[in-house]
Amino acid sequence: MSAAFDILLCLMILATAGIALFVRGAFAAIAFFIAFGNLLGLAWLALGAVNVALAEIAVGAGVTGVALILACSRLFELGDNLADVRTPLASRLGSAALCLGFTVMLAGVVLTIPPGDRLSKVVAPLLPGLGIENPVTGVLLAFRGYDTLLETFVLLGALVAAWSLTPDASRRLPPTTMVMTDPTSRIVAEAFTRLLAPAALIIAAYLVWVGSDLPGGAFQAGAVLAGALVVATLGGVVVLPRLDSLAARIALMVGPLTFLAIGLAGAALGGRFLAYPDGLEKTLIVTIEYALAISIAAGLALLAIGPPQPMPNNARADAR
Amino acid sequence: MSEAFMLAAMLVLVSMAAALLRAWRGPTSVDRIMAVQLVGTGMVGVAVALGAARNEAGMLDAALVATLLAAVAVSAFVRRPEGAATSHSKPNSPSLDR
Amino acid sequence: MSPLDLLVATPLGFMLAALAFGGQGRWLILVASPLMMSLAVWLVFLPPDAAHVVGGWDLPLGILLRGDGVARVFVLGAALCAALVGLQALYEFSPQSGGPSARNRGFWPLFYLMWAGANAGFLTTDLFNLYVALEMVSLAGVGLSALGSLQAALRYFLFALMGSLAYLLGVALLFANYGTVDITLLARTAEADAATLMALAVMTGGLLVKSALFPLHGWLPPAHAAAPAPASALLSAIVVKLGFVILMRLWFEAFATLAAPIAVGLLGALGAAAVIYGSIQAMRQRQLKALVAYSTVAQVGYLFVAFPLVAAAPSAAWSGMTLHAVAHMLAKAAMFLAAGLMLKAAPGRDIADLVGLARVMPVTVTAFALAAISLMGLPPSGGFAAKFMLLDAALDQGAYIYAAVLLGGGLMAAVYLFRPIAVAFSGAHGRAVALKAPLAAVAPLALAMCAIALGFFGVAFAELAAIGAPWAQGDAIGGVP
Amino acid sequence: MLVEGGHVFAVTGAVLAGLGFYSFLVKRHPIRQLLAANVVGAGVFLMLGGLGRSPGGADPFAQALVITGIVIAVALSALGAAMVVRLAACGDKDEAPLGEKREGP
Repeated sequence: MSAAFDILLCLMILATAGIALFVRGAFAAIAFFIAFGNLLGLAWLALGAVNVALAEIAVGAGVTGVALILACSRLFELGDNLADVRTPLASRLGSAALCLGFTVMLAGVVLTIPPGDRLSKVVAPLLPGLGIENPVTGVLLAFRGYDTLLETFVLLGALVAAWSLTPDASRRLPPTTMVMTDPTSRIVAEAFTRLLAPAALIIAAYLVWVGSDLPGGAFQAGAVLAGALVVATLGGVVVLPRLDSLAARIALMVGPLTFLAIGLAGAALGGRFLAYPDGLEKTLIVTIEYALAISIAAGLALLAIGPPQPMPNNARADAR
Repeated sequence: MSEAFMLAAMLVLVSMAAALLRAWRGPTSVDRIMAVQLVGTGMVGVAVALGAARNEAGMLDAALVATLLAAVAVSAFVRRPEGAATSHSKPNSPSLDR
Repeated sequence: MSPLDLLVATPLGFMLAALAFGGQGRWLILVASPLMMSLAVWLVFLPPDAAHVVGGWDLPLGILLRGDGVARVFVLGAALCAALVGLQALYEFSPQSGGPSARNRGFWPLFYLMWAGANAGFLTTDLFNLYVALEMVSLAGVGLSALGSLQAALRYFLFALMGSLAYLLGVALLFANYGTVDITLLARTAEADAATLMALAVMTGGLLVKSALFPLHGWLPPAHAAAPAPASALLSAIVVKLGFVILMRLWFEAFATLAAPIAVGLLGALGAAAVIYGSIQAMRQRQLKALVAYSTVAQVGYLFVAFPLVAAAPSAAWSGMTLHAVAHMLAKAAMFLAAGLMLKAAPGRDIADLVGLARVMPVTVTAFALAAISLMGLPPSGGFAAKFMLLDAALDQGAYIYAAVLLGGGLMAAVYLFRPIAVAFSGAHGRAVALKAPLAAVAPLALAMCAIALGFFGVAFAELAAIGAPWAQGDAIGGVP
Repeated sequence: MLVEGGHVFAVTGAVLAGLGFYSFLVKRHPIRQLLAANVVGAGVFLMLGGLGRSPGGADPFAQALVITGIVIAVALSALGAAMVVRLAACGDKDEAPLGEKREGP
């Protein structure tokens, strides 16, 4: 039964991906991309990787989907109808042959590798020393904390790069100019956000807290919070701060700064960079995770909503 | 018992496939949004069933998160830029069809 | 505390500080430049076996940082470039120089992010960590080139994205196959099975995009030509080199035993094609920065021409290859900075607009000419020493075609680089206007002089680059006993 | 046996990578290319996950790599989307590149 479930799930994943990639309409493509993300989340559950499933559901489908939808709406308003320019038949056939060969080879290669859990036997004996039980958190925050540290800076860098695209004039604007068209639906959105926000906050805090022992952690929690922030922003309940405002800077920097400072403190106290002193491992890991969750939430929300858009028809809206 | 939950998960998955078919056929954008929402709901169901089948509480957390975030995408779909001209689409109807 | 950690942690700290200080953050470079330079020098003088795992977590779980010869010379070269380019940017992105402040502010965090990412990449032996470092550098590179042309930046972004994904695909295959992503462990266990070969092929493909080897160079000329001068300098000096260093680590260390002569020969052939194609394109350009950008395409070619030479007999070609990479870093950074200054003074972007410029800004044009000397491979310069070592290795191995490419490439470089210099020195009545900032030419001049000076330290450089080199440890490369 | 050990997911991942790669080559609009890149990324991650599956559970190391990868992917996608929108808004012409700005007369 489980095998049949896996196969059906994989077929559905392939079908949604195919439609998302090749359907004509851009919005339909993104709709299917979101469904694809949901199904991927299920695939991770089926694989027993609940940590990844949480991240995929919240980040992959949620934040990426929102960023793409908003980009498409904005492009429509700018007169770009996302028309599909047909590449010449010969180049399509060539690409198809190339990619078919590549896929067959890759699939063949994948089948030569026996699936198996390679490192959990190495990870497991080290976890008691950290005082945590979730091996994924152990890998992310301790054994490969260096990767995670650098990755938080990638997130920050993407945000800076996105914001440095905006001309000075619209930098004064808050980062969203997207609202609901219909006043009634706006009331619904507001009420909904008031219900959602506290729930999201509680779930995020819970995910960080259980993250040291059960699936969860800073990224998942941050993504949940970001999702709530996005809904609240789109509903007009919250106005996200500008990137150069004090609030945004503090929220964005608290995570990377805490992580970096604790890493350097470990080195200064005679250990190694990013080594946790004996006995303090869990405390420090949870501290870093809470700080990271805040920064990730702020970063993902700002990225999903995008930098302020100077809309060409803003003037017309003012005149109305 | 776990087989029964697996069967349930499978059935929900099949219903999700039906929703996907609807999302593909359209014909209107509202159909598509609702169908994608149905896929999201189905995901919650499958996650719960899988969690029960495998006896893993973490999967319920995944279902919880999925429920919480189900509204994120749809609330982005129904958004228009502030002051947007409505020449491209009828008012109040998100333009999925293009 | 070890420079292996601090070389990454320090620029990250500066990135946060630059964000925190906003508009005033640009002055941080005055602290960052000397600090990073001293860290890089400290790295050079570490004991030869300097290496440690981050946080004390052993392989295969942890991440090994290692200061081998390659890391030392590239970190030092990158530090020199970034420190001087940063000082130049202090002028370029000052509020007085005009330009939107959002862009001026965006430069600094991305600059430090790139510096940290480059150092992280040079120092790590972990392939997944290299992926993260690669993304840091590419992201910063995209952000910086977007300060110039958004169109070119978007194209670069999409190229870079696919390159990273191909690389990541290889990392995934290797992890699934061996249960480790560490180069030193892979070097011991790697076998020539299907998964490994596929992984090596896709990773190489992805990294060739990142290092802009012909015919995957399409993103480079528009992005480099359109970006602000300090950004182009960093793109040519650092971004392209990181992809190359990872390729070196893959082909000569992790999979040294699998590097089949045919595959290495293919890279060499692509390199030779890049030298010829890039040089011809550079000759055809009318705009100065486009010429300099195509020169990068040609110069990257030399690095890959060296691949078969290193595979056949590493000791001589290895120092030539690394020296060429570092000399190009310095000379090209100098040239882009000088070109940026020249274009500010000239009435247009074309080479023809440079008429009479040598009279107006002699120091800047001198810097440009000195950098050109190193790029052409004229003595005495780093470029000359590098080309001499490579040529020596090629003739030794009887690889006459590569020797001809090396010589011909130098000749063509002389042709295309002489053109702007000749124009700048010609004509007494150009329409050029002198810049009000006489100190602005200091950074390009210093970089160009470093590139020249490198020629006098060829032997010392070769010894430094050979520290911990894979071929020096008794294992032969490329199946040569 | 093919079905038992996660190969199903790994092969699905491989096909996703191929599909995404093809779409990237034949679609010209940058938003569609962004979508394609995301699908390739998802395929790579799924390969990593599928090959890390064992009866006892999933490889924690592979899971951590995937989570890191997902966060990087979302950061880059959002940046890409912002760039596409900005490009459409200004047509790449509204502001002269900084490097070429001339000093006052």
